[in-house]
Amino acid sequence: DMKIGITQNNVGVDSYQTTYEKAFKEAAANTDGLETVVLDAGGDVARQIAQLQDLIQQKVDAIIIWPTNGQAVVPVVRQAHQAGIPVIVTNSNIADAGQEFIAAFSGPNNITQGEYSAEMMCEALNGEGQIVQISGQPGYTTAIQRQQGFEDRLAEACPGVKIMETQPGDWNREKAQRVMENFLTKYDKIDGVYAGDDNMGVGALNAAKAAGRAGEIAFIGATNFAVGYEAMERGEYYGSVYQSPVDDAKAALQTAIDVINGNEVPKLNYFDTPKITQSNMSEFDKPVF
Amino acid sequence: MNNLDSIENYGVHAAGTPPILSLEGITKTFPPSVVALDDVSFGVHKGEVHALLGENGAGKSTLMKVLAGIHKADAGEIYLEGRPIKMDNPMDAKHQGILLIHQELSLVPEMTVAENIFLGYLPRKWPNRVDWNKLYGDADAILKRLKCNFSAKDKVSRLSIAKKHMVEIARALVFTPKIVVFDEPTASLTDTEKFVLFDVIHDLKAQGVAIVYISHRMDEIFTLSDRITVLRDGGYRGTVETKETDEDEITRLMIGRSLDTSRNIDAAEFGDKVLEVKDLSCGSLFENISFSIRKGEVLGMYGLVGAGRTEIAETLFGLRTPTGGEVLLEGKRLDIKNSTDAVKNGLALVPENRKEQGLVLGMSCRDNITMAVLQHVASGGVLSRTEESKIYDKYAEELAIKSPSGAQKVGNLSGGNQQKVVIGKWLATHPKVLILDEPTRGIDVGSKSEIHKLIRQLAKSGYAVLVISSEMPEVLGVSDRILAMYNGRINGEFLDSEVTEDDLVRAISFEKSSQLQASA
Amino acid sequence: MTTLAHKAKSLVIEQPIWLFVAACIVVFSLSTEHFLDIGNFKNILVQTSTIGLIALGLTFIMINGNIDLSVGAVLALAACLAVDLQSSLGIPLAVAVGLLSGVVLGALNGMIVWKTGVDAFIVTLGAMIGVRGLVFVYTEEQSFYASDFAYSDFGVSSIAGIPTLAIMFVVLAAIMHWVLSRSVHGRNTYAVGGNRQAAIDAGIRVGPHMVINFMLGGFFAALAGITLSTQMGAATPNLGRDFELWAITAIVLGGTKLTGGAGSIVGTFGGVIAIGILRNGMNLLQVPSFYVLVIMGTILIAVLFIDRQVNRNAEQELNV
Amino acid sequence: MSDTISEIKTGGERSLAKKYSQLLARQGILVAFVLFLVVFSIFSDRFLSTDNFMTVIRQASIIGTIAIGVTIVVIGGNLDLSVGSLLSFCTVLVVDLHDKIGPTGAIGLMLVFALLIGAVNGYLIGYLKLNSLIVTLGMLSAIQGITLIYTGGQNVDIQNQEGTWFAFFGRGYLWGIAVPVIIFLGLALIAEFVLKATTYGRKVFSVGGNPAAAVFSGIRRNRMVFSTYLLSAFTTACAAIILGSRVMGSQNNVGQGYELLVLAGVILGGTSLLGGSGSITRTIIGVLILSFIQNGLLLLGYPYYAQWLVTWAVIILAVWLDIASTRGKIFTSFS
Ligand SMILES: Nc1ncnc2c1ncn2[C@@H]1O[C@H](COP(=O)(O)OP(=O)(O)OP(=O)(O)O)[C@@H](O)[C@H]1O
Ligand SMILES: Nc1ncnc2c1ncn2[C@@H]1O[C@H](COP(=O)(O)OP(=O)(O)OP(=O)(O)O)[C@@H](O)[C@H]1O
Ligand SMILES: [Mg+2]
Ligand SMILES: [Mg+2]
Repeated sequence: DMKIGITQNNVGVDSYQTTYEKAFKEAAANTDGLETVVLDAGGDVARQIAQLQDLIQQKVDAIIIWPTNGQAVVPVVRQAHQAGIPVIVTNSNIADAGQEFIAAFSGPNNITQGEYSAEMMCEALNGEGQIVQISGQPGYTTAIQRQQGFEDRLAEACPGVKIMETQPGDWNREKAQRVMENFLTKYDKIDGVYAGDDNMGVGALNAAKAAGRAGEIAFIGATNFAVGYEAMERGEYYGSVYQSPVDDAKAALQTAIDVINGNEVPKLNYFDTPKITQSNMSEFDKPVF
Repeated sequence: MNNLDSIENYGVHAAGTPPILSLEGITKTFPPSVVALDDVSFGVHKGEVHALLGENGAGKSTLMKVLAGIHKADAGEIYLEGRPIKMDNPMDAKHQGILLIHQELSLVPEMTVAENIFLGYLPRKWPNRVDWNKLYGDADAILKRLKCNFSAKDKVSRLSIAKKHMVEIARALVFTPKIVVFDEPTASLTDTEKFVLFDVIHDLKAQGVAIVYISHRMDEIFTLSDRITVLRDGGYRGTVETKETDEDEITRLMIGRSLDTSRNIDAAEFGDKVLEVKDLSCGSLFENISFSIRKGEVLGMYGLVGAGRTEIAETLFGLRTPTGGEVLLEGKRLDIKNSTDAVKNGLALVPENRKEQGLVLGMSCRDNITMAVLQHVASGGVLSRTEESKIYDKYAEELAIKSPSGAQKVGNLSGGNQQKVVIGKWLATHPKVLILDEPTRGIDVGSKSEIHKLIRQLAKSGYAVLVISSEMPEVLGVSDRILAMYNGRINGEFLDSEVTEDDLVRAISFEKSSQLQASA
Repeated sequence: MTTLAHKAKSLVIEQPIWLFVAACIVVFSLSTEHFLDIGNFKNILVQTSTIGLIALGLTFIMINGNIDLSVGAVLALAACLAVDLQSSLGIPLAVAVGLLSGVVLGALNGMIVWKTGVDAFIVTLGAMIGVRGLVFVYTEEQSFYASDFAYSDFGVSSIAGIPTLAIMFVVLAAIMHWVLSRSVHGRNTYAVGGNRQAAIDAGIRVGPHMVINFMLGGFFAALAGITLSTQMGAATPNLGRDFELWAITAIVLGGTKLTGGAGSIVGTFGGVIAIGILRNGMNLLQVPSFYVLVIMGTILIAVLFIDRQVNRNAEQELNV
Repeated sequence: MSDTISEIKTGGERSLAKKYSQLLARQGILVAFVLFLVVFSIFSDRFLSTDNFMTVIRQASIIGTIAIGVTIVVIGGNLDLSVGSLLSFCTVLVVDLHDKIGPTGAIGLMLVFALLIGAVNGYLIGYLKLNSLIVTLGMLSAIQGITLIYTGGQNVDIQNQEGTWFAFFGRGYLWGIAVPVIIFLGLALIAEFVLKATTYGRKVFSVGGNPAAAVFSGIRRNRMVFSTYLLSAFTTACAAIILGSRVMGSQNNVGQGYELLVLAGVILGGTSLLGGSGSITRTIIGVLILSFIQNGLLLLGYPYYAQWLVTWAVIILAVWLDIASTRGKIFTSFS
């Protein structure tokens, strides 16, 4: 019998995490001889640390962590490691300092995702133009990595596209809509918008449509949501990065089981997160979230 | 006034020796424009009890707060033993040996009696530790001297109001101060405690302490004081030797005219019973209260503080749930669950604490007066300014409320006028029964006699009136009939025309009177 | 014997929270296997120490009749300073700077409350927003991490088998309890909160007194930030969001009145432990996080209600 | 004699200073507001345009609409911190129900639930007399949990965004003015009228100014307090309709933190947290100031967190000014 504990970042803040949790529980239920402890940190680092300590205390066989912050959980991951419990990091990786204490990472590569978005932007604008960026919640790893991947790749692949300004949208569609409204007032010419996820991207799209300027702007997001997929269908949204929370959850669970069973697993298990644009979207199912 | 007279008399030179303390030319303004004190001078001698008198708002408390370092005067000097002193805060005053016993309770409810007595200078041990043994030892000694029957370790919040005032008074005995100011110390004391206080004052006086004594009660002033200084409208009006003056002169100094003190009770024609109370009880607060009031009658309810009179009024008014008995209004049984029902049924209660229960101090006089009749000054829920003003104007005139306008904040009026606003609020409801609880507490002689006249007029015009009071002259002055309360029960009923002061005193204090006899 | 029973009774009446703690312990120990482990209690103490430390200082401020909503932001600032500066200043000095920042911000809040007369709720609501702004200005949205594991080793260290942070929390709670109940400053804290005007009239220097308590509050918030960052070996600008609400909740559960003048460290300790046990127990029971929110909210209101029922004096009360 | 003379004398000297200080006291917030607009328009050419102003006011309308209800609660002497969670709940509910039972039913049902929650607040605070800060804090958490339980944590969306008249509330225009602005200002107008000119409003002020005196005058305190929470739930529900229609979707935490922004606006408007005073007009100005600070700083190119620092200073200065002018002194006098 195996017992696996998982502490997630912030279930309920968006559909991705919720769908992930559902998929994880489903997958766990379908595995014989597996007991799980499913916890949620509610976005609070301190609470996540407490939950890890509780899991260590319960002497589970493996811990899966979706870090609220890649740096702040390192010491407690180290604690688990020292207690002899293997730790699998899911979705977004922890800081380099913690790498020696984890058994494996499983999840998307957020830096690559940012790079993909940069490439799509470049393509959409033919290498020329000025854009704005709406980033995720400040201080969160996913947000930071996507922004970093996007900016670095854009500068390298597409020096003709300028980021005029970056403001956070806090993963919140309404906030992103407000931010975009202000951008629209401030800049007469906006050629593209990069949003840290589709939820915020659609918020920006809403604002541009209301201002009657949606036609002249290319919208590119990440983590393709159903709303983003539909907007693409309508031809209003250029592209995004397809990332399935179901794949994410299953990969994490499988990695954990492999680690417990003593199977060899690579340290970094990236699952595939392809670009999705209006031209290739028929190859993908509409996201369920 | 005759200024020359005052200046000669203001006390610095009067007794030959220089006063231990003198205040000269004190002026104090409160923003935006209240001139509370205007060029007031005043002096006290060692071993003297100096009474300070004046109407409400005359500036007595303010002057004493300047003396105690609580307020800073805009102009003027304070001399202690001939030297000018500077005080920036209450601690400075205490270091100089000046102590103020406040008019309003200045206690911390959740702390013990001892901690309250020593508030601001708890005895300490290294490092910053409270020396509990010394604290409670000293406090017990003081309480013993005050003949208090509660412990220094009791929480103040559990004490009765009179005992709380004794705690306040106990502060005077912590050190032997040079000057003690008592600001209306007896307003809430029972006779027993009052006499203890007088003993303390005599002791202090014998030790050479200078005492300033503020009170609205003339009898106390004349038994205690050596000299009397009168303030009016923030100005100095004169100092007189107590032996050489009488109430009439003092009153004239205070309010600028003589008082008509005739009892002025008409041989009234009473109508039908309006209110009838049968066996009303409320837990341990009061039991089996029965009485009735007729149209045009003033029923006085006399007793010591804590006798349960306020609770009866509150119960009648639906603010407490009775545990037994019934109330009939014009022969019909009343079922009053809350104050809204009470107002609907034609009851009115002028509560004993006007600032806390009677008025919204931040609102205008007009808005306060219409507070209980909002539905009459509105159509479809929308208020009519003109209707409101009409009501305000009517009662402002009828009650002679002194206010610049209806828009004036009620908190800016003097105590007497505030009380009139509360009365006006209830007259506007055209009640059948008007209950007044301590209608003149803390109100000066002038306003007091106006309110008394008003009560008589109201009865004459057909109201049934219940007046609750702890002051014998008041009950005797306004009532047609008097109920004496003792410890939650009615202990006697008297017709005003037949009652003597002795009867009343005995009826409200069985045990008290036997104690007095024993100690005498 | 009777006095002991009497004391126990008065503890229950004055601080019904301990009754609640006892009830939680019984329920959780019957329903989950790991709850009664010694290790679990160590965990609970460590986990509650952050909110607990904040609550120690905040209790003084609240008994004073004030409130400090900025403690969460101050915690973040201190943590960020202590972690970021240790590479250049060394750990002790960086920690000192972090603590100092809390004390200074506390003094600032206190001075504003004293001198302007603006209500502490408003002053510290402003500071809560503004200090968080300071944190972001300072960090430029980045997280910092301690390159030296010695820093985070402190967070997981123990003395005689008991976690250092737990010991620290308990010892500081004991000291603050002593200060509040035995020292002149502590007694004056009640006086100022119970009747500010009386305290002023009695010559207590109410202004400086309140400033000192705000500084204490700032100090403890900063200390909580630092102990939290030793558990993380890192500091993030979002650290401590909502902590002020949890600390206030714990303090109120512990019987401190929002109007001031009443309260105790023992009660606050009970409130903090109650929240800690509740969270821990629900983790062990795997209560879904959505339900945890509902349960915590309901319990907060329920305890307030029970406290009122226990402490009210029906006879003295008017039907208002 | 002498006292009247001295009164006149001091009165004369003070009258000019008094006039100014009173003007500043009454209109200080307005002065500050105008000052802000002037400074921002000097430094940013984009700021002073009809478009920008309309954008800012439209953005402010959600917070502003909630602030109307909260102002009434605060005048009644209480606090409401649950509005942020309630906004999330209502938005999620109305958006989710839209596709299931149509816009009319969705709005109706959502209003019923919002008022139900308002009634719970009102019952606990008005009738059981529990402390409003703690009760609404508990409700903040509980409502958030209920929202999450309802959706299971999923975002909710409206599928047919173009074809529903529900879009009118958040995206429509009437007489060239954005509908959210009309809703916001319309509700404000009504609320100001109700507060200032009706018996209901007068009772709210009395209850907030002195609960005991109100009760002693036959006003039902518990009922009044109860009703103020119904009103704040109602305006929050209106804000949710605007928000849901504007975004055509909702996350479970969309209202997180709104309670503090709303409270900041109310405080900035000079409504005393002690109850018994305040006005909707000033709350609107307070909310607009916060919005213009945010917008102005953003146009000037400052990072978004700069607005937090400015907000800090503005809140304290505004309230200080207010207090100082009624006190007649800049600093308190106790030591
Ligand atoms: N803190 C204050 N702010 C503004 N006005 C004040 C203040 N304190 C007193 N006043 C005003 O100063 C005047 C004098 O008040 P004071 O309390 O000294 O009167 P008093 O003679 O003690 O009256 P009473 O017999 O009612 O106690 C009054 O008009 C009062 O309203
Ligand atoms: N312990 C106390 N602390 C503060 N105020 C008190 C206390 N006890 C009574 N009072 C106040 O003193 C006044 C009268 O006291 P209490 O209510 O005990 O007497 P009562 O039954 O109203 O007596 P009375 O017959 O004088 O009306 C009321 O204003 C009451 O609120
Ligand atoms: Mg006085
Ligand atoms: Mg009474």
